Amino acid sequence: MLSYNALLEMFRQNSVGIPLITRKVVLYHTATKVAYIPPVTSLFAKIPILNLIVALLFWKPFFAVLFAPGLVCMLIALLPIIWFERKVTARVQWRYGPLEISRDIGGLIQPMADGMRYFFQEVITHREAHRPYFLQFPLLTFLPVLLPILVIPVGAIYAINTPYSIPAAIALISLIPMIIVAIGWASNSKYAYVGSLREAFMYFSYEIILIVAAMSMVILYGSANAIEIVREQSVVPGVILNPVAALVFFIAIIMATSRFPFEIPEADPEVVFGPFVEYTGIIFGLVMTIAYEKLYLLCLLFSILFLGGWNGPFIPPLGDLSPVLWLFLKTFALMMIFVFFRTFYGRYRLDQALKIGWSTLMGFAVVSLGISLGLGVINIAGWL
Amino acid sequence: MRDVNAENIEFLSSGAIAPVKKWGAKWSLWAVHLVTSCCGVELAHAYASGYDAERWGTLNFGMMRQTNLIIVEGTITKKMARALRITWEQMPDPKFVILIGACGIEGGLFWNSYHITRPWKIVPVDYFVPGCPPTPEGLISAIRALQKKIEKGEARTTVKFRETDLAELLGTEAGKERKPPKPPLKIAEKPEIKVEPKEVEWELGKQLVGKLKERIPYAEVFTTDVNRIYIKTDAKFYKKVAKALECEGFDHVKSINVIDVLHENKFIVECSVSSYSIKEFMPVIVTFAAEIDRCNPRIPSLIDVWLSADYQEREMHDFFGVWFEGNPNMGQKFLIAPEVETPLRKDFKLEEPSYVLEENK
Amino acid sequence: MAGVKKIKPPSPDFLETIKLHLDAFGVGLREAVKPSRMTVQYPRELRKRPKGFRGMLVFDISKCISCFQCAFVCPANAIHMKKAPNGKYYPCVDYAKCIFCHFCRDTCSKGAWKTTNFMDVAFKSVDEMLLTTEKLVNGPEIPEEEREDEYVVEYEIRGGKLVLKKETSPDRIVEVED
Amino acid sequence: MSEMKEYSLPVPVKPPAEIKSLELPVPPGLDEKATKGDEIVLFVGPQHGGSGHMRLIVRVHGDVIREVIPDPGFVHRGVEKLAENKLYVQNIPLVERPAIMDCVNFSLGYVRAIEQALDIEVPERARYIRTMLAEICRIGTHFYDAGILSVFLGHTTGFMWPFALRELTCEALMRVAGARITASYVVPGGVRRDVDNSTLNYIYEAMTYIQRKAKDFERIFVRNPVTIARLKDVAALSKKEAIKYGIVGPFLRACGVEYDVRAVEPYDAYDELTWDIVVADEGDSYSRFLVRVNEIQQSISIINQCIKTLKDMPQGNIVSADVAGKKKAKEGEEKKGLDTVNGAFFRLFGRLTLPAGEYTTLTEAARGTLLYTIVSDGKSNVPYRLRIVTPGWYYLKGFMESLKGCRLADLQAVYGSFGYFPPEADR
Repeated sequence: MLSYNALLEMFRQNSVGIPLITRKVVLYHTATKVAYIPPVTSLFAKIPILNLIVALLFWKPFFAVLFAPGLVCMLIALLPIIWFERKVTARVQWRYGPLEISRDIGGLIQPMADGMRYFFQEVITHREAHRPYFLQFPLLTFLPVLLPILVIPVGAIYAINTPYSIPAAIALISLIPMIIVAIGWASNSKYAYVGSLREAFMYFSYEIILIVAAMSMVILYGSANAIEIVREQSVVPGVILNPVAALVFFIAIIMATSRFPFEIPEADPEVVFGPFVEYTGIIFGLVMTIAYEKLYLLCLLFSILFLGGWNGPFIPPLGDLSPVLWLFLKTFALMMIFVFFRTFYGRYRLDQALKIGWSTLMGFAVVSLGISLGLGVINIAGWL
Repeated sequence: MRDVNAENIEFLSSGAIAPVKKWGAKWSLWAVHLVTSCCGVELAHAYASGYDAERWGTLNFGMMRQTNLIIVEGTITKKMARALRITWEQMPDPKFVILIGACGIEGGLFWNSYHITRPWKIVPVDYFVPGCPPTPEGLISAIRALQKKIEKGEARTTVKFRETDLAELLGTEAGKERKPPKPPLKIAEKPEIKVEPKEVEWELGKQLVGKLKERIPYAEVFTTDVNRIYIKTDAKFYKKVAKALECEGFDHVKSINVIDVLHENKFIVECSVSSYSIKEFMPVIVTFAAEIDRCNPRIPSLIDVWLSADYQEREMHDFFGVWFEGNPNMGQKFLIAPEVETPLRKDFKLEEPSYVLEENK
Repeated sequence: MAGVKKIKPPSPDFLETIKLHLDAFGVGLREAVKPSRMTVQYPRELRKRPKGFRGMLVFDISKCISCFQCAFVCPANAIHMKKAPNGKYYPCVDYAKCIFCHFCRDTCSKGAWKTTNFMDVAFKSVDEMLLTTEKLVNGPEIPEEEREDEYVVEYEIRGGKLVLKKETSPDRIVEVED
Repeated sequence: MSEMKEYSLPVPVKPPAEIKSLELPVPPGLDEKATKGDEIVLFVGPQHGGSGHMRLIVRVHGDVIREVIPDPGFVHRGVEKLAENKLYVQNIPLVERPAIMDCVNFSLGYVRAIEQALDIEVPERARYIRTMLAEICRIGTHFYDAGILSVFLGHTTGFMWPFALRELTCEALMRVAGARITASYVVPGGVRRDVDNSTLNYIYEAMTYIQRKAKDFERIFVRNPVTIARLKDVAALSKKEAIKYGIVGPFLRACGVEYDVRAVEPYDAYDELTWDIVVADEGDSYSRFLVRVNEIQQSISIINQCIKTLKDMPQGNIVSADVAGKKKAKEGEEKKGLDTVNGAFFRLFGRLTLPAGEYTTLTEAARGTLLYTIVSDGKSNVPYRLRIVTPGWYYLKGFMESLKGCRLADLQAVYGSFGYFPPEADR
């Protein structure tokens, strides 16, 4: 039985260090007068229960899931990326995009207005739907979205440090399509049925190459632990070591997150948002963000595997948050590239996407595996 | 009918978080993709680069379940009316309707058509935009007006019209009484439907007419103009003529037409054919016509000669009730709503135009 | 004289396909960096209407001879004549039907019908759309508090480039033209 | 290997109720057969992200379309009947309405039928203005269709750019005729207004700009590998099939038939201008689209020739003297047409009456052959019967037949490649 103090001590032992808020900050400094702001966390240090909550929040495993790279970072990335997507598309299309809602910041809060509108709209469950599942599955999506965070570390912040973090993350991410297929089944409508079939087919087309590309990097670095992998890339990032794997992984992400040109399961003119056709209101808001959440997760993985993860100049005041910042910036930049594809691509057909996945990309994936094996041999022989 | 418009506004402006609700609804008017007619062109322009209605937070979206605005783009036909109502009912509350285009409001050009409805009697409408089609500016100003309505809770027409007192302007003393003149429409009681031969300078036509006369001696063949040949035949030879023309190289149907001659109690069924495969015949249109009884209008179908006749025959069946024997789809409504019967017959009367404003209006 | 031009759809091989991918990406990127925007930010900016634009009608009652021709020619039957106190008939326009073809304006031999550069109205009810002679004489007026316009924009193409020529917007938006 | 056999599970299924209640034009028993077999019956439209104002009843087997049954008429407004109750001149706006983006071509065909009946000779300037505007509308319609095709393929930029360029053609129409889209500009014997030189300059500049921007559009959409993959070899029709189904216009030319009404039966100024009929052999969706993209170039060339001729011509004389009732010109004196119709519109055209007979004209509208037949009884001042057959109605059969054997996702691609516009087909 853990005592209160032992629990508190356990949280404090393994807490996130951010000098900006856990150390004293010098505000005003002359030779005689020195003004400090006492650390914010120390305010609560003495108050029972509250100090436990604060300690829990800063406890690394909890912090990882809830703040970085978990839920909060995801939301911070999502709102601007949806706005950015609409803005950059509009820019390429010779127009402005969302603007008038807040002219000074270019309509940045437009996604929030849409969210508010969704929130207060009626939720319709149609007669044919499998009612309990129809409402449960959208909420269940948080499970496969947050589970991979457990094994994705950022610098020293991680929930579970495992030597199998990359395979585990990919395995957990691949739960998302199952939820989508289940959503399509629960909707019990023809278009939802066609849409979830498409989702299932797309899953087959990208999953193998995604795994092969990731594994080729694992072979190259000689470890499946994300922390090891990032350390290996301290000089040369993975994208230079094995560009083919990066390319394959990149395209697999497009397929996995149904971005253009592989936006096939939700194809609006063909199957009217496929699995999500019957959803209304805030539940639709939930299911529509699945693709963006998945994009965020896979971009995290891409940054870790190919872009040197959280490597970057250390910023002392941020402490443990400095790697978080670098990883977040890389991830966000990647997401911006992915959403840009909407501006100049249409969508492929399902059978074409399958063909691309199974022939061209599979070939590239095997080549990337070969490159990794070759580099690995050179590395072991000590020629590098 | 309950006032859904008022209920929507009431829902949005009630409760402690009313400002948030109103703000969300105001800046996120997503229009459902329900193209109903040709005003869709200007709707597309309003959302495209030229005007970019997306600036105002409105977006044209595919599916009814995720939207809160219907922009009715013009005509709602009797067939479309149910689709409009279903779409509206499937949309989650609170929802709004903007109606653009004269066709949707009072019918516009089609005010007395047999196939259109008044959409504002089917769904509750928030704003009406005139024009045929309205300009994209008109649509955007309706969206702006709707946003203001959500915010303030009351609808307001964007423009004011000041009334002038005519009595003051013109004086009340009655001058000479002006009687409304005779309306211009002049429709003959006993119309004369005839097609007469016309001699024209057209070498190919003379050859063709000669050839056809030889092939179908039972029919009357003559030219009516350059590139136009007319064949008068009988219903029992109708298909024979068609086969003969097919042998000559006429490979597709240009038009199948029925003329209703009410006072003579007959239908004239005409079929115009032309050719794509023979270059000289490309501009030539050969029309062959047969008269049939108006009470039991039956004529052989031509779909086994020219497949391109199929939909036109079904259309004529809808319009006139002519039964094309051999077409498998007879007896089924194709183009028009089930409740309309043979609208193009001359005894199917439309509402007459009026030129003087009635007092009750 | 018409000739014949035969075209052949492209069938790119692998390398060409990659080139085409990059080409499309290049155009997209160029526009993202330097967009050729052409949006008229209505209602902040108004689009300039050319002369003879077929907008809402204004009626000059002093010129009307009550000849009924405008009502007769109207294809939508939107013009009805209404008896005025002086015994003459004057037209009313039903904007619920009007298709803005301006056959009435071309018909009027006395020039009683005038056009404006304005037709962007949103009515809140169908009944309001019937403009009787009393309302037609004055034409539409935009309440000052509803106005959001700052500029009037005109499309102009100069040297192969589309320029949105901006002018400060006038005091009165609705301009009547003979 | 032995042939694969299909099995359907004996699951008790109930055919969906909507098939009966909607009174669809389907063969009886379609619902039972499909639900019990291995097929799904999908309703595409009228409220569907990828359909216009029509319903397509699609029988799908796996991902392959077995059959598509059209259910048109959602925008059927009874133009043919209404025309019998309106004056000849009142029908000009009416006949435009089926395809308002192609308004000049549509009114042109109708007006030419009247001119043919009354034997009116159109002044040269009016002929050139008509030709120029008809081609502007053709460009606008082709851009419209390209935009719809793009959005059906998910390419939103490909939708926005053509509509942005259409904004320029709308501006041109607005400067010439006064309305952005529905011009109602062509009248028997000429046109309603004259065009001044500054407008002509604008149109010339706009065409140059469109030509330049169309190149970008080509790079981002037309030659985009995704577009090529989606459209090439999809729903191909052979020349023989195309003729059998009676396809028209650019879609017929994409199948290798050199048929263009502007060439085989030239009207207005077309035989005085130099231009090419664009033809392709493949007959698939991509060539149907590419033919129209190339026609835009041809139209621009025609417009530029018209502008050149019009600038050299003196202003005025835009309505034929035949209409103005100046038939009896003095000997040796040239008949002078009218410079304007202002103030005399109803007097000139209001009570037109055609001699008894039947008058048929063909016009090459943007989407293909457009046929008007006016039957007149010689006494009424309304048509006794007006038969309109629009391009959409002609190629609907071919459109439906070409879909057989395509994949479900191809439905929208083929729809877009035909540029099917339901109001036009339904009238």
